[in-house]
Amino acid sequence: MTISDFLPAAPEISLLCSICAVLLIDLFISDEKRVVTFWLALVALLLNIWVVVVSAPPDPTTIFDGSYIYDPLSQVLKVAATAVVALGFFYARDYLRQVGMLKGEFFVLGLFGLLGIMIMISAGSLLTMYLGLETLSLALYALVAFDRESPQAAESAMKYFVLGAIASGALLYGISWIYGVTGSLKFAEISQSIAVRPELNDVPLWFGMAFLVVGIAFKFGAVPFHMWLPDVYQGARSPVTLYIASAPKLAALALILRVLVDGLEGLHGVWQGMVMVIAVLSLVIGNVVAIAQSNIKRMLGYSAIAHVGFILLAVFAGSEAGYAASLFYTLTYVIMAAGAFGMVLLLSRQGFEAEAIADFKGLNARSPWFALMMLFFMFGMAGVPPWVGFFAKLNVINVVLDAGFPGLAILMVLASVVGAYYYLRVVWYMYFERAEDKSVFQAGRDTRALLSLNGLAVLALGIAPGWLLALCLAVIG
Amino acid sequence: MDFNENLLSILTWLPILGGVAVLALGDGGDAGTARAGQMRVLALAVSLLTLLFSVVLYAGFDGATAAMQFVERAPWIEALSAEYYLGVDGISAPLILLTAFITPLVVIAGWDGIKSRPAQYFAAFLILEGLMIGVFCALDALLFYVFWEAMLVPMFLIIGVWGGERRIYATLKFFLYTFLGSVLMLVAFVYLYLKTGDFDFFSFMGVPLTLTEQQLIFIAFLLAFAVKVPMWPVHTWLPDAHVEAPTGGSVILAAIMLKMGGYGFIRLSLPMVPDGSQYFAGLMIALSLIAVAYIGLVALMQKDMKKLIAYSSIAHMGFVTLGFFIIWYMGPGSGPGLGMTGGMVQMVSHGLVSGALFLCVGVLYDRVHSRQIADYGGVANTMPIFAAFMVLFAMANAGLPGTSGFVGEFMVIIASFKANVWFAFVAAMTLILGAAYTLWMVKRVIYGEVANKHVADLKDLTGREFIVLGVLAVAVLLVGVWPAPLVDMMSASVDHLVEQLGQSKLTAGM
Amino acid sequence: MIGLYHYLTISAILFALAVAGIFINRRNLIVLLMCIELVLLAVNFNFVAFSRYLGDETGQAFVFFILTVAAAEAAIGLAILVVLFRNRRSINVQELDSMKG
Amino acid sequence: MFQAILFYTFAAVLIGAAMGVIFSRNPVHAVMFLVLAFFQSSLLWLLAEAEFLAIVLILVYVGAVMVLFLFVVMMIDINVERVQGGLVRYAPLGLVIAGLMVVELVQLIWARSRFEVATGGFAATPEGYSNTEALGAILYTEHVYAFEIAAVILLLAIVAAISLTMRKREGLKVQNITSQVAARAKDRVRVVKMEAEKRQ
Amino acid sequence: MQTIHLTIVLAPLLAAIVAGLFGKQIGRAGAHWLTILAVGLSFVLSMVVLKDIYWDGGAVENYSVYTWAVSDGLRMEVGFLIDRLTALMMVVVTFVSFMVHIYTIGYMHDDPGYQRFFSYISLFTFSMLMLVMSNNFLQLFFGWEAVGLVSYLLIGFWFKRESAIFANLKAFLVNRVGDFGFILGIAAIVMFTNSLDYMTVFGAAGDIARQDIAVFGGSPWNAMSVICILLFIGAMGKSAQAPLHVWLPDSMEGPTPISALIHAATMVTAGIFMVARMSPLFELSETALAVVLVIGSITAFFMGLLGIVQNDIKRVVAYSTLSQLGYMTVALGASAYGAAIFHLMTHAFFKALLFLAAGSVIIAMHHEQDIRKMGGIRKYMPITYWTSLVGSLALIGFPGFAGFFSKDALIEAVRHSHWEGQGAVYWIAYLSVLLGVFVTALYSFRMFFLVFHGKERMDEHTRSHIHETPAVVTVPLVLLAIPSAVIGWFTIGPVLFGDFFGPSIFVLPGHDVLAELGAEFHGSAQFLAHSFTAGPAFYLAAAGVLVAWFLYLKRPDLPEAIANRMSGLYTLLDRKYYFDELWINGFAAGGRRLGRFLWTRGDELIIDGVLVNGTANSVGRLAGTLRHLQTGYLYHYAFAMIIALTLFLGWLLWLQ
Repeated sequence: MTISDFLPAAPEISLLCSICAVLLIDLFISDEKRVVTFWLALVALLLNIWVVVVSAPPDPTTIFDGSYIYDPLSQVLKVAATAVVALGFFYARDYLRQVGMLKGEFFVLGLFGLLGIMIMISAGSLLTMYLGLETLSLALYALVAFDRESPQAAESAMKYFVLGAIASGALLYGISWIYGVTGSLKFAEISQSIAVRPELNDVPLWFGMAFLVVGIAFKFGAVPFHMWLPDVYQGARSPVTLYIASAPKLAALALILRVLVDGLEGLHGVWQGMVMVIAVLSLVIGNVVAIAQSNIKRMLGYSAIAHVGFILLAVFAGSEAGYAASLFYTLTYVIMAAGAFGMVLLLSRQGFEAEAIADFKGLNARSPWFALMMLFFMFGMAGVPPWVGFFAKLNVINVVLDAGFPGLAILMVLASVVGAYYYLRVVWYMYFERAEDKSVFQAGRDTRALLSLNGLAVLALGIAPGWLLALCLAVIG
Repeated sequence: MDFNENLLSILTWLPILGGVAVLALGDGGDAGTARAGQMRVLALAVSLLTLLFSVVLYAGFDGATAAMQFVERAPWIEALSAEYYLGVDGISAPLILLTAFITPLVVIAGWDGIKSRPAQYFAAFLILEGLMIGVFCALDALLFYVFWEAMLVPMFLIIGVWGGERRIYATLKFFLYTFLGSVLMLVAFVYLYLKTGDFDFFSFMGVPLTLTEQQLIFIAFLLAFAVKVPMWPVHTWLPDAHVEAPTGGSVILAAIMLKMGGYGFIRLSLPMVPDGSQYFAGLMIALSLIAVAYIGLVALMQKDMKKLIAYSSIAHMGFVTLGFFIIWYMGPGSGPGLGMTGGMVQMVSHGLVSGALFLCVGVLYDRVHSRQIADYGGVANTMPIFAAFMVLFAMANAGLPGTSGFVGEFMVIIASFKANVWFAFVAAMTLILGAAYTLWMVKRVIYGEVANKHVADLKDLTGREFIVLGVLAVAVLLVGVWPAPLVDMMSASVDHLVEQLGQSKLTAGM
Repeated sequence: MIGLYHYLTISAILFALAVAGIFINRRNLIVLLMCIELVLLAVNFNFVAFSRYLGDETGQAFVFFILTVAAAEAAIGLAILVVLFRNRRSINVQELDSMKG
Repeated sequence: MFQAILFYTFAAVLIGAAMGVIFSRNPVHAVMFLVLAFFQSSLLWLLAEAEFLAIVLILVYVGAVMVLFLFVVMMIDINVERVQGGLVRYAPLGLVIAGLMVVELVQLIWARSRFEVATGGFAATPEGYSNTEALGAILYTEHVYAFEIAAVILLLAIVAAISLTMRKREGLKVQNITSQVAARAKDRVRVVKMEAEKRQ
Repeated sequence: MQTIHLTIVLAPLLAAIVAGLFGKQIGRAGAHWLTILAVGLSFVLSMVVLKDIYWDGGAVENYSVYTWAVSDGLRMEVGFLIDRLTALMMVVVTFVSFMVHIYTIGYMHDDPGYQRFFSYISLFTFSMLMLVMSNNFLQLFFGWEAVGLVSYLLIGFWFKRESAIFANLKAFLVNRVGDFGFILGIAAIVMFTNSLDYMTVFGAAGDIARQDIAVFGGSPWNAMSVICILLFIGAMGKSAQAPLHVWLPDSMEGPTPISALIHAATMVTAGIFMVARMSPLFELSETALAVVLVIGSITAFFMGLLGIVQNDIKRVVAYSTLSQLGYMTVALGASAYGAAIFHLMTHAFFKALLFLAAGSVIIAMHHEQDIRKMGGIRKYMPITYWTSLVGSLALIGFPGFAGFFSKDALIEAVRHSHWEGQGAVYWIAYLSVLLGVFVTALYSFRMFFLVFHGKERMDEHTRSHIHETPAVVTVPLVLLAIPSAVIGWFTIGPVLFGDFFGPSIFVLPGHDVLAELGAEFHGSAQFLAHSFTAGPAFYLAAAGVLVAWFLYLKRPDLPEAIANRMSGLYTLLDRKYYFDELWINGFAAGGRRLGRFLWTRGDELIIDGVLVNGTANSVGRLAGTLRHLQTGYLYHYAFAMIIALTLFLGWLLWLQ
């Protein structure tokens, strides 16, 4: 083993180094200059993207005895995750400064979370997957509780922690059974032994798989393992919610693709049923309950549950096109979610959290441009063309129909009609109601530009979704 | 210059880009600023330019062929084999002309009636125009769907931002209703896509399908188009939307958006699932006739002018669907194209007439701020010119020969008699009901003694209003007196369609 | 003889007891954290048993990592608990319902 | 046979201790039960010849983690009386579910899984086998990546725990060395010249 | 010739457009000069056409002006068919219209809507000409509806008057009921012939008559009967046949020249004209002819009766018009199309005269229309008096006057129309027309006496101002009185018995009563003499006049006594057989009630309330319910997870 053997893992290695650097430098920065930490973190992220791109070997490879996988999928997911984390940091910066919470820990924990995400994305064995998951989860628990003065934050962190620990417990229990039955933790070997020894496709393995599905569903926030999600979205400070709502979804996608597809593809017929039940419940409960919400973070939380339903249905279809559809959906959803929470952050300031949907009232009068951007995000999420959310849903409908489930396709579209209502409500508040709040935004010019870019991307990707779709198909295939 | 290569793209994107430009340049918040004035002019210029290009389209249009003209084709989403595929034939071209014709009028009509955020208002209409033209041009199902749905957004905002008291209820109802209708169409599209491998309309038309498939696809299409038309019993969004929408919104809604449903039937339902259409033709005819009779009666009782016209629109659109679906009840060689032509002419005519009527109501509303019939009376005393226009359009709405309103109704009634005496019997009731509700409204609004102070204070039409109504009046009369140019545009395509419908698509062995 | 199945059974019982403990306990958050430790213990039993059954040390290595992570998890969990207690002066599970619906 | 007796004894105590954790009203007792459960587990693992882990469990886990628990329990002064109740009402349902899960798992283990179980329990370890050595061997080779990640997790835990709990307490008196050293006389002493008071 | 035709049609149209759009610019005088010149031109050219086709033996012209539209084999054209029937109608229409134009100058002198009025009547002339000159059903329908529109506009000319705008709405809607049948008739024709062209359709008439059409399930009806009855429903609306007559009396709300032009002389005769034009079709359906006959006779007799109890001068004339239209219809039903057209022509003159005379009285009485408030104005208005007398005599068919020839010929035709299988229908028709003569004389002279003779019942102020109307009023009266008096004498021979219409009217040999009569016809004088012996008509008319004289001049107290004695009958007549109640309270109110029901129950309650908002609300309620699953309690969250896990495991273990 030489150092060049580690090259595919260069992103993780370099990111860890960056984290340590940020952690150390942050110690010597006074509170007034804390924004330097932000820039450092940003540099770390940009560096990470660069490393991900340049360190990529020409072909898919595995290192560390198969614990680490490099493939095009991982590259795409890593770039995307890093980019949205950067986006989140950017949106968070002005908010944190205004509320006096601009601390190094936020960025450090965020970077740790990203590291966990990247580990999960490249995980080649259940062990690495678990450790990556824990890295991410622990960072998230801490981030949720990041505002130490907030009882709500602490409460939601506690809920998240306890339920998350149960989910990891279930996941581990499942891993143990899969290990016991197949004798291995590596996806490639698991898949291999199921193929070679068909008699393994039996209840013990199914049980292991069922526990794994619970863990995955929890991470995604799919019904009925979703209960933490609205509370955490609401309880955490908005930058943290943004963080939770975006990049970890990519990790969850990696989790499901690596575990259920790379590892347990042979059990497709079995997990399909479970995934379907979870997906359908998510779709229905998420969309319906979101209607009753008045807190926008909570509403977006339920909406996230509904979107997860779509993602899971794409996976459920079980074809390559289906996995590509889930990848496309997740990527685009993450962009939109980041933007939507970015808007929440933009509206908030010292002493005022723009958490109620009603806080968006009359935004068009205050800032037509950002009202338009929010409109993009909302219609995008609602799946109205020409915004990209439509194509994401279209792909899912496509693969589900192709798999021979017209009933599910119809359920999906009906659910999106129900869902359209609450997105429309935001638009209606922005455009049709009179403004109660007339204050000007305090976010920096760069943040605003980025947010605008984010909104325009949602539109542009919708007008020309072809390349992204092709990319998704390519990296899955 | 020769634009024919990209004419349809120009027609589609010019207004959209114009709208974006207007939106981007902004208005400084209200109608009073110089910037707002410039935006108005810009919006008008863009819409007139679009009209100009539509004239180019008309000039270059070849009515003798049923083939698609001005075709543009480029790859769009290769992974889904979706294409940027535009083209027009005799079915879509008149509707494009109608759209391009109505929009400048709407812009003029909203000239200074819109006090808040005029730039956004005009931008919304321009974008809407482009999207609507896009719907009529698109020959790729996915592209069609994108335009189809995207259209809802500006209309949602138009009603919601510039609408009346209950605008939020109305606009949400409008959006969700139509959204619900169209998503199932999307499922049908995807289903057909999986069968054919691309989203080309012509592939959809060519693919063999079993009867069950056709029935299900028909139902999916039906929901989309029936809501849009709207057909009874999914019509209730329309009166609400119309009542609350600002004048321009009502005009566009009635004049063009409703036509989308009819267009959908004729472009998609009939040729793609002919056997399914045949299976459901009886139902469709029944619903159309209910629209004529039931809605006609309901319209009679309306107290709100816009609501009355809205209901009248539903009844008139009943003729469109009736004209399309009686074909299955007509014997061979009995000229089935007549009903279809009638339905299509009715679409164009209704676009002109209902648009004009909504503009008339808008003229009154701008002055008195009421749409209630009871708040008026004797308007002819103070606004004689307006009254003349209103009576003219009312007569057109009642289907008086010599106006455009007659042409389609006449053809459809004639054709439906061939199909079944009773179809024609119920359809012809519109002669009575249409006249009853329209003229009763005219009687209560236009005629009589000056009813109150508001009416006494009315000022007659301004020059701008006069131009708008005058242009429409000319169009209404022109189509009524000489519909041949319009009918000739359609005839080749209609013949082709009728021929297409004669061939079952059922797979062999079924 | 005592073998794989017995260990698996103990693990199963522990797992079930632990999860039962989590949702029937509505008093003290710390007990919930302890229940989680029990869950992990149950998992460890499985790994040890399978590892021995398979004659493969990977399972035991996994247990090693689980113990590490569990320690980290406990640290963070307890830290959150402390934050919560400072904010609310209570760690009663039944009082954690400020967000719902 | 002797092994079986030991196994069942330890197992029984283990289960009992676990129930104690769940049902005891006083959190301190619960911690103690948990410690007991770990001890029993350790013994059971020893029976299964997983010596290294058995030792680690006691040394690291009981020694560090459980003490941490105890510490927190003691630190947070909880009124035991106030947090009682509610247990009885939901316990039956909870136990039914838990029972169902046990039934499922036990049926899986005993009836549906098809492990080739030697009647003599676990296969005997080869001659000269060192559990610790074997573990060490794979830990630093095959699982080196995981090992590194575990290290990261510990670092993360440190950062997180500190950031969550460390705070500057108001009124806490600490020396600020830098400022003490940097102090200048003119900052501290002000020489004022006062006018003499006029006579009344 | 085609240029002439176009000029005839377009001159009034252009005048109407100019007067309508630029009324302000051209001023009052400009408006009336322009329109009068245009209509005068049309009149002169119509005479040229008539001369050409009758005296100079010009050919029948049938050509298309432009193609309106073509769809799937159905050609829809706009074109002219100029034959003798058309030419005669053109002359009548343009002449009466011309007179009315002139008369209007005086009648509308002070009206602020002067230009508008001229525009309307010119437009009417155009529409009516389009109707009569049409060579196809499409254009026929266009003219049909266009005259209806102008009628609507003119009845409601004084749009401030509630009664006027009610009347015009009513007129339009009742006409629409007729049009409903009419358009179905056209549709039926297209169904069988796939053509709208008269000649094509007439050529295919024999084929149609042999076909059946299934209207009610299994019982097929003869196609031609269905077509003709449907077309006749249209005629009933336009020509105000019972029960679609209700609009005509109310239409008197319009200015009097309109009553003369539209509601007496021209538009209302469109139905008669149409049936005559369609004679090749009607001839082939005896069922249809019987229907025509019965409807006509009912109208002729019963509407006349109503004239007796009316007190509004114009309404009396209006009911008289109804009755006379009934006569014409009866003639149609008896296949005596020529007689119908002949009566139409004479009626146009004398009824226009009567209306204009009534208008003259009204002007003089300062727009008082109640004949009970008139009387003895003979001495103030000699010209009006004498012309009225001519008109009345013509109306009652006093021997020698125009009406005599046409009505007597008509009655004779009915009497001879006793062909096979008509039984009761024949007798109903014949008795109606005979008794109608008496009734006509009674109401005509009742009015005449009440207005011009007897006590002066107007108030002092009015009386002091009564004087003869100006020349623009009286000149048309005189000009109309001349033909009213004499035109019958000259024209009965050629028009009725001289094969004037030639091929434009088709009569089956077995139905040709006029030919039968023609065999006995030896000049007008002989016809005149013959009337005293041929039937009771003359004596009935004389009796009518006498009774009127007795009741209203000799014993003016009697009518009231009779009314009191026979109050039931009187009320029935006074309320016009309750037809208004039937239409307004029955159909119109019923329609509105049904509309309200469908709206509030169907649309608002069921569709919107239950289905649309109901669904939305249920989703909302569901959301409200489901959100309570999210209790906020950690243990419930965990519980959900564990239960789901357990269920999955159970499913895998036991069900998979």
